[in-house]
Amino acid sequence: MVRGREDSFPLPTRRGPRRFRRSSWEVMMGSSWDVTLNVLLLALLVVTALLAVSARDLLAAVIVFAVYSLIMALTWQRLQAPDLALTEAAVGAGVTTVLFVVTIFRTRRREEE
Amino acid sequence: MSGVFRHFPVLMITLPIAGAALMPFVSYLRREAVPWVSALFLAVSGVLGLLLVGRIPPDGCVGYQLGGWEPPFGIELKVDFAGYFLMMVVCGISLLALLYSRPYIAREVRGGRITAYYVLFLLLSASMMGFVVTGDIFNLFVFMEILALSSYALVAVTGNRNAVRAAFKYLLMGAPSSIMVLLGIGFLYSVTGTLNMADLAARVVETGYREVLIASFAVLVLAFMVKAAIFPLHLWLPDAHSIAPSPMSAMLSGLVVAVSAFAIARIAFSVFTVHASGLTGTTMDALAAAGAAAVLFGGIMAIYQRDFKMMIAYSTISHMGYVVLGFTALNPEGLTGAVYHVLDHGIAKACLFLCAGNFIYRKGYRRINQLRGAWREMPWTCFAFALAAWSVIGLPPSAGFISKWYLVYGNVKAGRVPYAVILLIGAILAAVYCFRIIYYMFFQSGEEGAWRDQVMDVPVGMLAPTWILSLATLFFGVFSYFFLDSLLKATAGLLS
Amino acid sequence: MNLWPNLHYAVAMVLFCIGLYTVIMRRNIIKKIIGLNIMETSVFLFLISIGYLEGGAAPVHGHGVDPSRMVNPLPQSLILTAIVVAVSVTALALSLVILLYRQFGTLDVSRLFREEEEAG
Amino acid sequence: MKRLVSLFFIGALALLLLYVVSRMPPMGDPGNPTATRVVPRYLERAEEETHARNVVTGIIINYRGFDTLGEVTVIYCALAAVLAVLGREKRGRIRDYVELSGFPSSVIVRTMVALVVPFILLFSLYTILHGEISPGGGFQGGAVIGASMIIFTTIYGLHLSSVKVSQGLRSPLEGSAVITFFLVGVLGLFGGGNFLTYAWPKVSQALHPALVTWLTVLVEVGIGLGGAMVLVSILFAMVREEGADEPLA
Repeated sequence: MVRGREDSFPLPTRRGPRRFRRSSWEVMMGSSWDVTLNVLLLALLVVTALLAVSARDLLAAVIVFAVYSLIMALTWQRLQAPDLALTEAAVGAGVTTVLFVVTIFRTRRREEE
Repeated sequence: MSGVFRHFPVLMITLPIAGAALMPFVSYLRREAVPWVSALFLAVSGVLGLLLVGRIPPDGCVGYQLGGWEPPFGIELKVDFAGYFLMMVVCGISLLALLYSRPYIAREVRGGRITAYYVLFLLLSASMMGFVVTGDIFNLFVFMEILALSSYALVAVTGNRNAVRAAFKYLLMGAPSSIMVLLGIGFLYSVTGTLNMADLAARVVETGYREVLIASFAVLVLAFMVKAAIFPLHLWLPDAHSIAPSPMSAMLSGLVVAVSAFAIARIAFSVFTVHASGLTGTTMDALAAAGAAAVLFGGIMAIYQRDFKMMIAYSTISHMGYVVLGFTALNPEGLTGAVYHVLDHGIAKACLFLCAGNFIYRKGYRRINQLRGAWREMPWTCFAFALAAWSVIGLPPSAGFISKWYLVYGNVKAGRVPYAVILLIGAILAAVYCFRIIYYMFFQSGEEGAWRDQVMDVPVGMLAPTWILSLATLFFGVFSYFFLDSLLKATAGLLS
Repeated sequence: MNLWPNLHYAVAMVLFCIGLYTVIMRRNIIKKIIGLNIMETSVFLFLISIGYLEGGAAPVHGHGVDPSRMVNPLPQSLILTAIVVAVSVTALALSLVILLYRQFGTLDVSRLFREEEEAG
Repeated sequence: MKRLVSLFFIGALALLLLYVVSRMPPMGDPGNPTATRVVPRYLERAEEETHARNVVTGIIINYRGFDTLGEVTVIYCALAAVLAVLGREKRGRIRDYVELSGFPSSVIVRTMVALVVPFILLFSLYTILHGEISPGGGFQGGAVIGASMIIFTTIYGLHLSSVKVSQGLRSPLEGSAVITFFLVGVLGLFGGGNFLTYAWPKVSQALHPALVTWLTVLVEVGIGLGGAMVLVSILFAMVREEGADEPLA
């Protein structure tokens, strides 16, 4: 296996900036499909965060938070961080959520007035 | 530093951690041995540290590459004289507080949790030692988190409802500030591409991105201000420090906040350096103003307290203001004063809290009024209290005098006369709240039956750590010239 | 102020502020801890985005990818540590919540601290 | 009113942060400081220096191993903290405790969980052992084990799962991550290098790849086991029945 710098790939992009200031689309990602997906994921993140924060039913808030964690894991996968996506899916959406749920069962489910 | 000695700093940090991991086994074999084995691990750390005396050059530092990777790639410990000095302070005070815990904690903490108490105690001391010598900014964050987690839990360890509430308040302020530290590290990393402090210091001046660097410094300082309880962000401190079990209060008040204040200095001088004063200037000015406000606010609030642990806690807020005013003067004298103040504040505050613990242990008293005439029954504790209070006020020949002298001198030299005046006012406030207690203890007679006529002080196991600390305030005052030369050289190195 | 190229950073900052708002303003303590977690993950997102390389691949050798086209592995390893820290803090915070509820019977911050003033 | 003031402050903070972010180097640009400093060495030489194809694992275990020692200490510390606050579930008295699964689980769910959990465990084992080659590693795998045990507990209740993963099994293993790491670190000293050196200078060069690989795997297994056990113990401490061990007032 050759791991030289100039092999096989047409765009090593070591000297980058020129390529970068071209257009907004390309600044984000390669193709418009990728951009749409990224923007969608980021928008979903903000939406789920707001929902998790504003729900008055704590259990609902926690479940929405688990969804938020999963979307976060997806976003990280798209940022080429598979280790973290795996960890976040197990820890953020799994362990943390269960700890929250256990706490809610031990305390109360609704917010007080 | 050559040969086997170069490994000692890392062993000093990791031995207590390994000890903490072994503690469940010790507890399983023999529960009574847990305090002694914990003390043994800390003592071994301390001995390793003592063997390093004279091997750390005052001007410069000893780097230790973990895993053998050269600095920007691996993690490096940078043991300079100031860091080594603080490490020894942490180790010494922790050991004394740990020994003090054995009789004290059995009363407040229920059986099965005593092992957890010692595990957390060891982790707390180890993390502080790592915190002051690490040369990598992310490693600083990791140690800060161990420190934070163990302190939250140790505040709550008694399970008393006020304690749990105080711990939760502490966590609610501490955890966001930890996240802010990470955010600051993120900003810093994004424009420099490195995490090693020495490498960062070089990169910060040459890379552009002014706004990002300013934001990074501001965020880091703000976050550590919460940890160090500098005035407007001190809200968690009085509750947490007064409600925690007394040996823990001694650790939290004497070391944890002081070490966090030192971290601000580390970031200002080892990461951003004086060459980047264009970036750090405004933040440092704001920090100095907050420190001055803290000196006055803490002092005044301490005068109004009725609970003596609360009073000592407010006094800590005031003294963190001293430390901040010291290193924001940006000269070796001020910085030396700050480092020396961390030492003498740590010793004196730990001693005061242990004395408070003695009163609580023997009589269950927490109110200042109840101390009238304490002298008759508990003379040893009262004397230790008076000696430590002497240092808190900053009267010669105590260590407090030396550090305050340098703090005032540094501020005058930097042309900050108003701040120097505030430091002196802070000393007067300290005199007011300390002499009140001393007056009550020695020159008043309390209510009928509050104190017995015969001497019945606490057991030697508790009295000895208290007295060692109170004598240490004198020792570090009288023999300060041993340390000051090296410290001045070390701080001048940091500031050049 | 062109945020488009740094959209990930911007979203991370927005999430950070949402979390901070929750921690400071919501009175329910479980909500506060959810806010804390949102703050944490937002900073993680920020750091991972810093390490991103346009068109880069995951930093795993052996798939014939050129090292210069891999994303930055350093923030990823930092965040892995930070995730562990985050779950530790959450676990401790939730244990404190359980104990607080057992002792005070409320999850509302204003009630917790009102009682404190009464106790003096 | 107070609400408005804080909203104003947080809004101002958000604008400030957004401004700072807009002044940062563009994301994904190969000319960024982050892409040109320190990292190229990791990417180009990690495989030969750490013998891990997954560079993230190489950095975690090897280049920045001390951080990871801190990481396992943090999670051990979290366990000690939770136990200091809540106390451990009582051994032998577990039968007295009320089942806390709360929601009645149907036969379908129970069967599914019984079927799926072994496979999750297998997957986590793969994640731990394969961490140096593919994405994954000690803590990731440990977290997956922890998560699977947690699923099992929520469906089958505390009693059964505390029989499967008994306290006698967990408590010696909780500190295993810290102890393994410390021992590997000290072995580095005896091998003639610094703390946490894997490629011992005293051992001949030819043996280094095998040595480093095995030490890495050892550390990974330690982290995985320790992490998993700590997570399970934390969960058990939190779900245990209250009142059994009231704290002193």
